[in-house]
Amino acid sequence: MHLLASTSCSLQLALAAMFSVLLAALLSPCLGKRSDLQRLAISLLIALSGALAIAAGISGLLGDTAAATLPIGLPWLPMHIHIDALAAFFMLTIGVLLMPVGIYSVGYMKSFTANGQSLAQLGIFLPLFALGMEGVVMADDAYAFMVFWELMSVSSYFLVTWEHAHEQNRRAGFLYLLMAHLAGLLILGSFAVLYAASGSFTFAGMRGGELSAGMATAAFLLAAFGFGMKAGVVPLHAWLPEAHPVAPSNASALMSGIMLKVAIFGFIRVTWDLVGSDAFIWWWGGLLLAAGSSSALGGVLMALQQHDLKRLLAYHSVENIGIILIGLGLAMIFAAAGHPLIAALGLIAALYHTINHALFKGLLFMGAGAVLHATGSRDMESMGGLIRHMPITAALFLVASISIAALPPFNGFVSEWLTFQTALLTPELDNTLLAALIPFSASMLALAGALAAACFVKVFGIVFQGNARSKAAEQAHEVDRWMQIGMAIPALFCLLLGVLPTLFIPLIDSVPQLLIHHSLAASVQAGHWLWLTPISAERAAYAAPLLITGLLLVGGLLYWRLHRRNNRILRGSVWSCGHPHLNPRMQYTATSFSQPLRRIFSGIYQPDKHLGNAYEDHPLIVRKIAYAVHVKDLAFDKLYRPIGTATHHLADRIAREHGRGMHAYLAYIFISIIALLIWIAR
Amino acid sequence: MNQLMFIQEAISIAASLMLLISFALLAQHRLLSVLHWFSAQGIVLAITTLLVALISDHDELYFSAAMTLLLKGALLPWLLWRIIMKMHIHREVEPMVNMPVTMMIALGLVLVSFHIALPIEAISDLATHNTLAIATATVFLGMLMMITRKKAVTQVIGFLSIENALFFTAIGATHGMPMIVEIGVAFDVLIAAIIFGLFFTQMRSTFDSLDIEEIEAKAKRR
Amino acid sequence: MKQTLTLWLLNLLQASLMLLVAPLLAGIVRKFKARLQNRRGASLLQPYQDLRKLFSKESLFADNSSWIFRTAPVVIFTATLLAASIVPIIVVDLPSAMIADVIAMTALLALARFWIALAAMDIGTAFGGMGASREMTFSALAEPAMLMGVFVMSLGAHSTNLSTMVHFALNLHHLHPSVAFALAALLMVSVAENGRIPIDNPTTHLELTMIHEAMILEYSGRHLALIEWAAQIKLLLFASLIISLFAPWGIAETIGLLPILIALGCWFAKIILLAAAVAMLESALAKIRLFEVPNYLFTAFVLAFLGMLVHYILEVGVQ
Amino acid sequence: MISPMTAPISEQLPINWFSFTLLSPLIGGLLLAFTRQAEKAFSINVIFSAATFLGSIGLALDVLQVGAHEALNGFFFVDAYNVFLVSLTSFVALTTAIYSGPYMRFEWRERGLPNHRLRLYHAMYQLFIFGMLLGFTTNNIGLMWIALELATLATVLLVSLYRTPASIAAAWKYFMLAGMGIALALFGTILIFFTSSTIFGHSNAALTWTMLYAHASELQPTVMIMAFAFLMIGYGTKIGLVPMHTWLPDAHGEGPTPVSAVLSGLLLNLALYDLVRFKMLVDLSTGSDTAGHVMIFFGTLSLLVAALSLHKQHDIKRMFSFSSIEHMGLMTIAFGIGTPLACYAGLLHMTVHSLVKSGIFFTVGHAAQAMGSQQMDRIRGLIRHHPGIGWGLLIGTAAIAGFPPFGVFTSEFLLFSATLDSYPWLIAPLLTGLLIAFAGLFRFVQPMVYGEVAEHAITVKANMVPIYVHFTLALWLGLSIPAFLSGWYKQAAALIAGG
Repeated sequence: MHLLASTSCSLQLALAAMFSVLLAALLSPCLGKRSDLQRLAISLLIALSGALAIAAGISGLLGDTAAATLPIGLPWLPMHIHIDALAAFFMLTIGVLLMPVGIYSVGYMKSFTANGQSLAQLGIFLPLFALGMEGVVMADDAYAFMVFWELMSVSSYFLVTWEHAHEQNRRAGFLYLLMAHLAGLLILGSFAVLYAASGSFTFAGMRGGELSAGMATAAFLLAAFGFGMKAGVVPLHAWLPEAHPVAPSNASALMSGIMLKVAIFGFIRVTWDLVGSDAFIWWWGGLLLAAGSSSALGGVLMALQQHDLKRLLAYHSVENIGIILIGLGLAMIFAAAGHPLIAALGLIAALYHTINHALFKGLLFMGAGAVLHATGSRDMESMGGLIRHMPITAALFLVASISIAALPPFNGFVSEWLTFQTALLTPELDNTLLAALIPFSASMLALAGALAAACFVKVFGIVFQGNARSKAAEQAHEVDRWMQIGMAIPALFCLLLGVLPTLFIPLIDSVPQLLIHHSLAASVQAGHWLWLTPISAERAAYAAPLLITGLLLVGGLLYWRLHRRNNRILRGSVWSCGHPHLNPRMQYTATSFSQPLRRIFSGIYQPDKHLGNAYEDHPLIVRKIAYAVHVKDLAFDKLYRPIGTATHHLADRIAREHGRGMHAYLAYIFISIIALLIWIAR
Repeated sequence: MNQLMFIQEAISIAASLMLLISFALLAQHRLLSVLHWFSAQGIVLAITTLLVALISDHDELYFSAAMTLLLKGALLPWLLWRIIMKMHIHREVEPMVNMPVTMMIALGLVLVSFHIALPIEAISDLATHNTLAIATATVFLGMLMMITRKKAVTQVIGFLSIENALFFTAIGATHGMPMIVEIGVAFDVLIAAIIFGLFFTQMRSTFDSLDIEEIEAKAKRR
Repeated sequence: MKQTLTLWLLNLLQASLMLLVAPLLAGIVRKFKARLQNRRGASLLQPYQDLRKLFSKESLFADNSSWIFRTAPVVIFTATLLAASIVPIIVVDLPSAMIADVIAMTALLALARFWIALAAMDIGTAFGGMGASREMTFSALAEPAMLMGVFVMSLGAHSTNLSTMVHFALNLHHLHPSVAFALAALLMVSVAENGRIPIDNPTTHLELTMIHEAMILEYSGRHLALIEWAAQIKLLLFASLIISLFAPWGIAETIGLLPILIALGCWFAKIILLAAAVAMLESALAKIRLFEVPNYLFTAFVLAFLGMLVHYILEVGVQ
Repeated sequence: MISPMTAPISEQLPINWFSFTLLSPLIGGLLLAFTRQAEKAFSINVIFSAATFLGSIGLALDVLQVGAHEALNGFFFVDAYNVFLVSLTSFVALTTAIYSGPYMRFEWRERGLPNHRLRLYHAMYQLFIFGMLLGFTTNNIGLMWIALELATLATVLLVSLYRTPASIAAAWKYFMLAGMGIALALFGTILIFFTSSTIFGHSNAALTWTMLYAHASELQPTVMIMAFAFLMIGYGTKIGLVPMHTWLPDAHGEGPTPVSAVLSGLLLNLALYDLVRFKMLVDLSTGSDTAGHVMIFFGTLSLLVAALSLHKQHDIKRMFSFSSIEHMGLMTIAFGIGTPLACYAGLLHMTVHSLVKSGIFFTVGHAAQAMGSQQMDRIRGLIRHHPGIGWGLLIGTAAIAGFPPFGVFTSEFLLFSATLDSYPWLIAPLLTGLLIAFAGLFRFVQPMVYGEVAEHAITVKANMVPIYVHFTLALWLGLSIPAFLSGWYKQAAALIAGG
């Protein structure tokens, strides 16, 4: 009851958000017979939870923080929950995607009920998944954190195996759950270190713990690997491109959009908050930077070679997590070097990118869901020309594409710009190794950003433009209003965050204030609300509102000038170099688009080409040429498979011992007792 | 006092007899002679019990001695003999490991048991404490018999000889356990023996063999 | 207030200057090249004539083209122009330097490139896809070198604000080897970014080699004119950028008629010099094979990276 | 025979719950041995199990009211440690009896299990429960041994119930290995008597646990540690610790499923309970951690070997029996660490493992019936075929793998914390073992529950109530542990830790 007595508005809102998804999960099986009502109830409750989370997040960021205990948990450790600036920021991140996804789901899940599929599994685990994520963010003790964390993992596993008839999906689910479990165990290990140092399970107690450098490093490394695995950092990412594509698209949107962010949250919580920035050691940040750079580059390189739309997006999540990690790593380096202000900038950059990625990746997955919904396929090679059948989806997808390609005036650019600005402050550091590493990372970031642009030219060009490559794509139809609204909201946020960073950064500024007791507010607002000046105007400034005004003004004027009524545009068929007719198969494909990169980076891809020519009677007359190319994920071959094989060998060895028969078994007992006796009598 | 000394010496002799019988059990080639030695072990056990009863003031040990003689000296060997006869079990003992090796291992085990029992004996003030090492050795030799014999029957004899050895330990080292425990243990052993019989019949009818390796192979195949 | 207004006006003037001079630069380069090839060549004003001609023609679009195709020239032109207006060529400390720094400027150019690549994909012809694929790939590979070059400059200037960087270049008192490395890298990148020889040949239409031209094959009339114009602005932009970052002497640091006129003259002279250099290079070099381009760009990156290392090794101690 | 501590409080209570609890299965077993009608036997089995459960509740209430006490001349006693195990045992026995009704009916009707075997089954089931409860409540370490042997013998007969070649071979193996183990345990017990009889003389007091506990520090450490070695291997065989575990998978695999459920859920607990009782004595006597270290060693070995073995199984029940070995290993580690927190974790783990594992075996039994085979590659598409069984198996596996909010997670969480406090290096094998085990479980369970239904599937009438009850309880223990239970755990943990 002390929950309700709490005076904090943000806490109550957050609890209401959690309750609303819990209600959805409980309600879902009860409405099993009335699938329409069930669908509406689940979706809208999720959306409501998202809206409440936004409200809770904003009020929390504005300084309304509070803590409470729940009447569940261990006997001596009731679950502690709280909302501080960090929790509030991530509640906001969850909310901004949860709400639109909820709305989107109303329309999206219609296709399932139309097929007669039961929504029970989705209806229980989708809200539980949301509950898990909100709970992790709100947790104020290690036990609550782990409970919600694993709730998140398990329920998302059930979402991944939603279409379990396909063996591939089951494999993906297995790999996912295995990695999630390992991640969970590592995180548990990290908490155990903190517990050993402080003797307390509550975060408040852990903060007070006296950590030796060795223990702090152990906690950091365990957390880095645990959360990194969940966030999909290269080379721990292999589950991600398998699992995200096979979940229903609304679930993929949440998984890629916010679940990975929850992992980032956990990492920040453990390292910045519980271990504390005072304990940072310089090479931690270097490690993060290296991991971030390889994720950013590796993710986008792998993404470029995919032709499964959702798989491609999943690899882009790896890339963006890398970008966030670069920001975090920079912040960590500067914090360890005693430059809290720059650290705050890096942290802000990372957080900014966190919410950005939630928005545009969520939107992209929803768009992919819409395309899947319309064409029934995830294979880009069978799409094309959808911009004519699905203009609104196309436009919204384009917004997300520009955002993820980090192009102005959308939000992706702002956060990457902030990251670059942090990196450019390297000369402040005394450590020459880092001073050389950081620019290198930054240039890798630049490369990744540019490759992302290339990738989204490919995606948009192949999926939405050109001519339809299949019957289904030709007959595609626009999705319904629910889904459109669901996609429009994050698109709008993408624009707002891209144009008004000066309003948003002061809002999230309370996070660095909480974690490193320094804020950017003073310098950010030194100029004007128009100018974003992270350190000072002389250093660098970016005025998104002016930029977009200029773009709209000049562009609008030109467009109007170009397309006045008397300036008619003639329409005609495309010149086909004298060919009688062009057919859609003559278009550039996704595979051919990425061919130059495949060639340039063949060392990384190790492509596996298959050329299957079918000949007419004569070996010189080719009737048909089939070309297929498979690109391997190196992490799989070099890391996962050897571990798996080694385990199997060991298991085989033990299985042989088990096959030896009864006399051997008796001998085992006998030898055990003799050995034990000798050991004891030694 | 003289009598006490004499009885203690007698107990020591009985203990060495136990050890000898254990070796004899391991060394036998023929099933029936294994059975004879097993019976002899039961009789030695009963005699030991009687001897201990004489020097201690626990009257129930006389009852125990009678029980032992009846159960382990006569009833169990007879039951096994009947099974062997009824089932026409091949009369040869088939060891997994050949005799000399078994013997060497057995000798090693005796050494080990002396080594581990030494500190215990050093602190014990009981008259019969010096039997502890031998008791341990007999337990181990019984186990060795279970491990190295192919046939179910010989395994059972090994098992029962372990029981004998345990009983011997209880008698020799502690003047026997309290009655209720003894009865309980004896009852369990009896049930176990009945179950053995049950199993033999079952194995015989399902596998047509009492050879453990064969049985396992057949069970796997089916 | 009046001060601010003047500054904005000057900014506007500078932008219009870029807009108007851009075709001229193309004309100059062409003239130089013709002379080097012992031809008389077309008039310096020929690019203006070409643009006028294209503007007066009507546009022909493919049946299946979408709004992306229609808006592309506008977006490309606008983004390029905005980017160009950021570069200080006559006066430093103009307000546009506050709108976007050098990173934002490259991002604006990237936006233009993104859009033109999308437009190329719009019709669904093989040429368009090919052009888009190559353009996006190579520009991506140019990006690290570009950033690293800028980075080296900003290491000294402690800023990515172009005006500040110009000030830094003006006040360079001793020789900075790192700057030389950065200059080389940025020059190489600029050549690639503008699709000049030896990376791309703006006058070729050979499918095996063309990049930029492949993307705009389907454009005609006034839409094509805008794209061409934007390309010319971009060339001028890079020329001006290099001048401002490495040889800003003469640029007006105070506002007044005389300094501005001097600055204008200087800038113009430097542009002509650069144009001559470009023409010489393009005449002397052959276009390299497509898959040599990554090596070329990697070389640029290595140069810039060396510049950074040199900065840390040689110059940090000196300062 | 009179122990000085005898304070027969229970004789002042209206009903003597001890005798009630113990007599109920004994009478039930006798009655069932003579019940010829199968249908009647099913109900009688449930009724007597329910009565036993009632008795154990009474016992638990007694403990809540008056605390730990002895009864029947000090031959029996309850304290915080065994009272919850008695309740747990009788509870799982009850749900298993309920479950075994429809299960055995299927075996009897569809698979032609003869009537007299069914009688044997029921009689032995009750006898087994009697042995279990006797083992938990007895105060005499000799009786403790006898009770465990009794329970073992009963299960030997249950394992060989089908009289198939494999089941006979399995039962024989079980019998011989358990026999060897139990002999070692008896040897250990004799050794304890050997030293205690020097204090208490040649009387029952020398075998009475409470007496031993009170005078533990006077027992000879050399003898006690030697005795512990024998007890460790002896009872360890019954716990299923590697390398003495080899009987366990076969016994689980070949017997009827309710038997597998109680074997995993209950019998292993009893053996571990006994071992821990002895560890308490040994620790007090020797004043060193040697016993704990031995337990940690065997626990870790069990965890790792069982985890790896999971990957090489074909039979679903064998696979889950390896999971039992793994979890017994975890508990052994917990008690081996021996801090109050670790013991708390161990006790909680014991409880939730019993609940979840027997629940899993319930679903496994039905699954095997539905698919007509225990071979995992023959079991396909359970969720489509029978959502209750499919989801039950999946959720149960998730629960046993340690996913919250199930109680297994809670205990593993506490175990980790405790491990880190005392033996940080142990975290690595713990994590590795759990992960490998998890991978093994899920790689087999997934194809069974998901996908298209195997074409040879038949419909079965499944009794899902016991399964739901077990999982709900495990869930409840994960979310919040009731105060009284937690109180017992704490007391028992303090007791075991030697506080």
